[in-house]
Amino acid sequence: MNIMERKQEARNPFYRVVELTDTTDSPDVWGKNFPLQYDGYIRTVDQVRTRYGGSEAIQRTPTNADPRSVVAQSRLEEDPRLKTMWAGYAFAQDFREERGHAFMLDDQTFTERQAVTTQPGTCMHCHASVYVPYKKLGGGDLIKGFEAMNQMPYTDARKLVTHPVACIDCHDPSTMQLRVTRPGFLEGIRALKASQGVKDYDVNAMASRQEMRAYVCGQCHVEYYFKGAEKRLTYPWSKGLKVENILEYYEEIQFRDWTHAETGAEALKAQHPEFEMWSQGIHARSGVACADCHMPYKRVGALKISDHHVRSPLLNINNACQTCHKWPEEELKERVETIQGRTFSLRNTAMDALVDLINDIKSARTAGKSDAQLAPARKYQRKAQFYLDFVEAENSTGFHAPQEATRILGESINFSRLGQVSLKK
Amino acid sequence: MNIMERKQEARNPFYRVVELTDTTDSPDVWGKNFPLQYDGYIRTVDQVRTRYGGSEAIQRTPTNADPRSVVAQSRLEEDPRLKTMWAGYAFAQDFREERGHAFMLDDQTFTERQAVTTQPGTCMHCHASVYVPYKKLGGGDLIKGFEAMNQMPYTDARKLVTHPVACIDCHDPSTMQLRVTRPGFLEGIRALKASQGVKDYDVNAMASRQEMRAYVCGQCHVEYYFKGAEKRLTYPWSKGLKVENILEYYEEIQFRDWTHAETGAEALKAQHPEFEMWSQGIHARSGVACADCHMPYKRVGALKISDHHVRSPLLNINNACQTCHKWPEEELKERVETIQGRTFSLRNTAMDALVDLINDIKSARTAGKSDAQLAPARKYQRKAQFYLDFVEAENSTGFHAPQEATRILGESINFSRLGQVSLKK
Amino acid sequence: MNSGTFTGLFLGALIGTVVGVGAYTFVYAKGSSYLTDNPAACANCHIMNDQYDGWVKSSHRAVATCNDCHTPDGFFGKYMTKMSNGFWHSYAFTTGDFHEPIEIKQHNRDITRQACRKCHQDIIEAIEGTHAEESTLSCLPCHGSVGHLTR
Ligand code: HEC
Ligand code: HEC
Ligand code: HEC
Ligand code: HEC
Ligand code: HEC
Ligand code: HEC
Ligand code: HEC
Ligand code: HEC
Ligand code: HEC
Ligand code: HEC
Ligand code: HEC
Ligand code: HEC
Ligand code: HEC
Ligand code: HEC
Ligand SMILES: [Ca+2]
Ligand SMILES: [Ca+2]
Repeated sequence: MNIMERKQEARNPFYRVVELTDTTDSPDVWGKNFPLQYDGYIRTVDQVRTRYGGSEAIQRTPTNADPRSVVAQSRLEEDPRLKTMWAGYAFAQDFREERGHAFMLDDQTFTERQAVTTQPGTCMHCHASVYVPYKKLGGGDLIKGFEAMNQMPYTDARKLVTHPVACIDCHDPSTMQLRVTRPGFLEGIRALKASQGVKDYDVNAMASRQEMRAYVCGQCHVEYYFKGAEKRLTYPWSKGLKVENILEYYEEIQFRDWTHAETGAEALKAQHPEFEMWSQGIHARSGVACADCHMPYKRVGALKISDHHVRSPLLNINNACQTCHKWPEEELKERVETIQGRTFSLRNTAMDALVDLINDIKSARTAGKSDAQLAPARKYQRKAQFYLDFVEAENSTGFHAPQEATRILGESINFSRLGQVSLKK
Repeated sequence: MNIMERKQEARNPFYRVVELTDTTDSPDVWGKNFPLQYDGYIRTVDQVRTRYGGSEAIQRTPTNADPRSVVAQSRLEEDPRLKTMWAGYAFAQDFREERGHAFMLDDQTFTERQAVTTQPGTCMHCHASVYVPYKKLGGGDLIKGFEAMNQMPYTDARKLVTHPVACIDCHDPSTMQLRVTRPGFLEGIRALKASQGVKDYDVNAMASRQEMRAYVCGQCHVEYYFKGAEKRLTYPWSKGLKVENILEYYEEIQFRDWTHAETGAEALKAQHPEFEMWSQGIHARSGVACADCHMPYKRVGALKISDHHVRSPLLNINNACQTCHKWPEEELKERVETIQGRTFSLRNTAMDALVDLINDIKSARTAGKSDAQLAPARKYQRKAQFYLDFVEAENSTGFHAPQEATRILGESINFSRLGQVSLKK
Repeated sequence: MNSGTFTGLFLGALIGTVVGVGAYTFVYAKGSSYLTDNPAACANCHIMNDQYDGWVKSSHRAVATCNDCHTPDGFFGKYMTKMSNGFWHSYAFTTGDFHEPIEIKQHNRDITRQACRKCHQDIIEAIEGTHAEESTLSCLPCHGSVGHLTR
């Protein structure tokens, strides 16, 4: 490209070649107006591994049940202790490293977890472009559609969606501004703000632009559960975002995800609490949003656009980090890996502790101890499991909140070992 | 002051009113040439408390044994668990919050720890201006003098010193540049560098100016022990500065500080490893030295000088932090206290775990278990104690290396609880 | 300005023929801006906008221009630096082949390090004291953002 073109660009951000409405859900149509963002968006199919993140493309021979020819590596094979930790739960069947957005719908549809349980339509909330389908189903009412889909069987709901997360899930087609389209977050953040004394919080009306740069991600990258018979997707935030607050929430409603097959403990599974962990870290505190690191501005000619190739920032350190940190790329990578290394080593200590507890409860059980006698140990397992999982399931391996991650692991270790002690009494 | 005078001051920052030689140890003499630094230096008598640091001035009625009319608060009264942790060791007798440099000599001379044990002259290394006394005693040879004083009884050595740390301990009187005068550090850093493949490291010849801004503090703010019958002050760094490296060092030479009175465990006491912890933190990694935060530049008229009122940076946030961090003072204070709060809460969990282990070993002992049966539990106590103490004795309450501090505490918890489990076998 | 453009052209053409990018680059990309002391000129390159916008908000906007901090003392050194930066940056700009975000090269960082002393010799007299050239403090760890709050 020559200098002429460079100077041109500066003046023409984009051409409106098509009209976008609130029902335009195909990203390729949006792509006609915004080819640069679209180019990035479709590149989320790339699979590159980093030390602890990214993902590895594993070839497989497609079957009728699962037509995928490429998947991400199995976490269960990488660390078999996870099977013991989740014994009796679908996750012990199939759990893989997560990969780019392009795969979200297929990976959910074809995970073996679907084979061992029947899931509700609720799942769709975070794995498909549901904004248009929700509104159709609700006769124009987003929430009604959400409630309706939650109560369908997964397979029926699956027929109503076509795309993974798409432009319309994060953008208002008329202004291109960010907006939250997910009922789970709309309600979750309202409950959180209420607990902080802010009444009737309406995120789309009241959040700042910078906050929105994290909230659009918080629509999905959060801990969740299905509430009641209506299987309503709920984010357990009404007491706060710390692991202590969330556990307290679950204790209060006596919730359990599953009963542990080997110990009979009523266990809780934490899932990708990126938003919760990030909110405890120094970056959130400094006003640095998810998009700043995972969708950093990149220069295309004279234009600066948000890189829609959402991925590990370690694959894009210069744009993701060096705008704020003037250290060399290698140094920044090492800083991250030092943090992740500490998290990972303590996570392993915590994992061993939990497995020891599970084995001890197992043998105590076979040795004929009564439920009453096992009760304290099971309670400890429930806590230890949730705390450990809160870090294990959080996908930055501690980076989003380094000290908080190791603090939580320290408490988890305490619970596991106390459980063992309680059995010896 | 008018511009004329300002200009004056600027052109000659100080007037050489007296000649300083390598035997001038009185700070007030140096103060004649450097009144601004001297003014700061003498202000280290101030006692102000921060949330976790600083110190509180506690009045007391002087006695012959201890003529001090003001001391710092007792840490043993603040947290009686410390007495259990150190049972049988002098620290269980008297352990106080540390305060400003001005008090170092008195506090060492009159601590009740002196009453319950007879200490060697080695102690003087870090509580008095020993540079001139060492050289006198060694007939001009610093190391000889050091070796001689180490082997004296404390009371005899005490007679050879007059000042707390003084100008000459950190400065070359002819150039005013920084220099390391402490044999403990000269030898410790050489051993450390050797382990990294650097031969015959001579700190005063080879360290950069910025490194010296931390090394002069590392002369004393470090973990140490007295080696062999010669009571040679030694910094256990030949395997590295991490807690794992240091414990490995002590295991290899089978060192113990004391035998725990209630359990019979051969225990280790960690002492103020500020230098070691700082070296694991993000600030050290970013080239930020102790002096940058604890002796920040301050503006005096047309000059800026290093604030020789060495103290908690939280009492001086504006100069200590805000040149690098543009956050408001309140916000910076809260950031530190958030980090310290996490450290402190996990430290308490670790403390309870250790106390539980100690009690269990005690009862197992009275129940008549053999030394062989108690051996594993005692080994765990030794480790747990050292890891916990490494954070407890480190005076930043985790700030110098937040994630490392909680990682270490997590491991400590694991050791304590495993010790309890081992007894139940 | 004219003489600047001329020298620029001359230098541009000279090196240009060697590296294959003609004087066209230098002139068109306004590499000659390097030869002026007007900060706005630096911003002729959008790529310099961040620094320019930062400088306008900085404590130095009223007291130091880009060149005060980015060129050494003395006419000769000053213009040699301007020309080599001017040419190479024009070259980089045209080919778009440079690290982003822009990283200051050691040579230019040293110039900037020294630049502080041009104006602040007095206030640092005490802290620099008797220190030899090689052990003088770098101001940048603490004051790196005074020119333009880029980082
Ligand atoms: C300051 C930069 C920063 C911010 C802000 C940030 N992250 Fe991250 N994130 C990272 C880094 C670094 C990693 C580790 C990547 C790796 O291990 O390859 C990561 C990892 C992840 C991963 C796993 C990626 C992978 O490659 O497996 C997800 C998912 C994620 N972050 C989501 C979020 C969300 C959601 C938010 C906001 C709530 C957020 N991040 C905020 C830097 C950031
Ligand atoms: C509609 C739900 C949804 C939204 C909104 C969403 N994500 Fe994701 N994200 C997912 C799912 C599901 C996956 C995993 C896909 C898979 O593994 O098939 C994922 C994966 C990722 C990964 C992992 C990529 C890898 O290589 O491992 C990153 C990083 C990430 N998201 C960041 C973000 C950021 C940043 C935002 C906001 C700008 C965001 N996500 C918004 C659902 C969402
Ligand atoms: C609240 C949002 C949300 C809901 C609801 C949700 N997911 Fe996900 N899912 C995510 C995010 C974010 C990721 C990527 C991060 C990760 O894998 O930890 C993900 C990753 C996955 C993956 C790829 C990684 C793996 O675990 O193998 C599968 C498969 C998956 N989800 C299946 C499901 C199923 C089945 C359901 C319903 C029972 C469901 N998801 C409900 C947000 C959600
Ligand atoms: C997971 C959320 C998400 C999805 C999906 C998404 N975007 Fe974005 N988009 C963002 C964020 C975050 C920004 C930054 C907005 C801001 O800073 O206000 C952004 C910004 C933009 C902008 C403004 C210019 C820029 O680059 O900053 C355009 C145009 C845009 N997106 C187009 C698209 C198109 C086209 C698609 C679909 C192909 C799409 N987006 C999909 C999150 C998303
Ligand atoms: C928009 C600005 C911004 C971006 C982008 C950003 N950071 Fe930071 N980072 C900060 C701020 C602010 C702090 C807090 C310290 C401070 O106030 O200077 C910080 C702190 C850190 C720390 C020290 C905290 C700790 O826990 O040790 C590390 C390491 C770090 N960032 C790495 C990264 C990496 C890696 C990336 C890219 C993936 C990144 N940052 C992206 C602004 C940013
Ligand atoms: C980045 C700034 C920073 C650096 C660098 C730093 N410290 Fe600190 N230090 C602190 C803060 C903040 C505290 C906590 C003070 C408090 O709790 O009141 C602290 C606490 C301390 C304390 C206890 C002070 C008290 O008031 O009780 C000592 C002693 C100490 N540091 C010594 C050192 C030494 C020695 C080094 C270098 C090896 C060092 N520090 C490096 C910021 C720093
Ligand atoms: C000769 C030994 C020695 C040297 C050198 C030394 N210290 Fe200390 N420092 C001490 C002792 C001993 C105390 C405790 C005095 C007491 O409690 O009576 C102390 C106390 C402190 C405190 C605690 C003040 C408070 O209010 O709690 C800080 C902060 C501190 N030193 C920082 C530093 C820094 C920074 C340096 C280097 C610039 C340094 N020290 C050099 C021995 C030393
Ligand atoms: C390697 C250097 C070093 C040596 C050797 C040393 N100290 Fe200290 N001492 C310090 C530092 C640094 C502090 C301040 C930090 C702290 O209190 O944790 C301190 C604090 C103290 C204090 C005040 C706080 C408290 O513990 O009550 C007393 C008393 C003390 N030392 C006594 C002694 C005695 C007695 C000896 C000899 C057995 C000794 N010191 C040897 C460095 C040293
Ligand atoms: C515990 C160590 C320590 C002690 C004791 C000490 N200084 Fe310093 N001094 C420093 C450090 C660190 C610097 C910064 C040196 C540098 O940046 O190269 C410094 C700098 C100086 C400077 C250079 C100008 C400046 O302010 O930066 C003078 C003059 C000075 N000190 C005088 C004194 C005098 C007089 C005394 C005694 C009353 C004294 N110092 C005691 C550590 C110390
Ligand atoms: C000479 C520069 C400098 C000084 C002085 C300094 N810092 Fe920092 N600080 C940094 C750098 C560099 C980082 C690492 C992040 C980055 O690269 O921006 C950092 C990181 C931090 C972080 C994030 C790390 C974490 O663990 O969360 C906090 C908090 C912080 N500093 C607080 C302070 C406080 C409080 C003080 C004063 C007592 C201080 N800093 C003094 C340069 C400095
Ligand atoms: C012709 C367009 C253009 C103009 C006009 C321009 N710059 Fe630059 N500048 C660049 C580009 C492109 C780079 C990146 C060069 C690289 O990194 O290789 C750069 C890099 C720099 C750097 C840091 C990189 C290095 O080589 O150290 C400095 C400092 C700088 N410019 C200062 C200035 C000043 C001062 C002016 C005005 C007198 C100016 N620039 C005008 C295009 C320009
Ligand atoms: C052309 C002369 C000049 C140059 C070059 C210069 N300064 Fe300054 N600087 C000044 C003047 C004049 C002031 C006072 C301005 C005011 O008070 O607003 C000042 C103010 C400052 C201040 C106090 C205001 C603030 O931003 O905190 C600092 C710090 C400073 N300069 C550091 C530097 C550093 C570091 C450099 C080199 C990177 C530098 N200066 C280069 C002239 C200069
Ligand atoms: C370790 C951090 C640090 C370094 C390195 C440093 N400074 Fe400073 N500087 C400060 C602090 C802190 C102040 C504020 C002093 C005050 O206001 O009391 C300051 C103040 C100043 C001021 C006066 C600001 C005002 O309020 O007018 C100038 C000018 C200045 N510095 C220039 C420099 C120059 C030039 C260098 C390099 C030779 C330098 N500084 C190196 C920390 C530093
Ligand atoms: C008061 C001094 C000062 C002034 C005025 C100044 N700069 Fe800088 N400049 C710096 C310093 C300091 C750095 C950072 C050097 C480093 O990071 O080591 C820098 C770095 C840069 C860089 C490299 C990229 C970056 O941001 O680190 C560019 C480009 C640059 N300056 C351009 C300019 C331009 C264009 C102007 C005028 C609009 C300007 N500077 C004015 C001091 C100054
Ligand atoms: Ca991944
Ligand atoms: Ca103190």
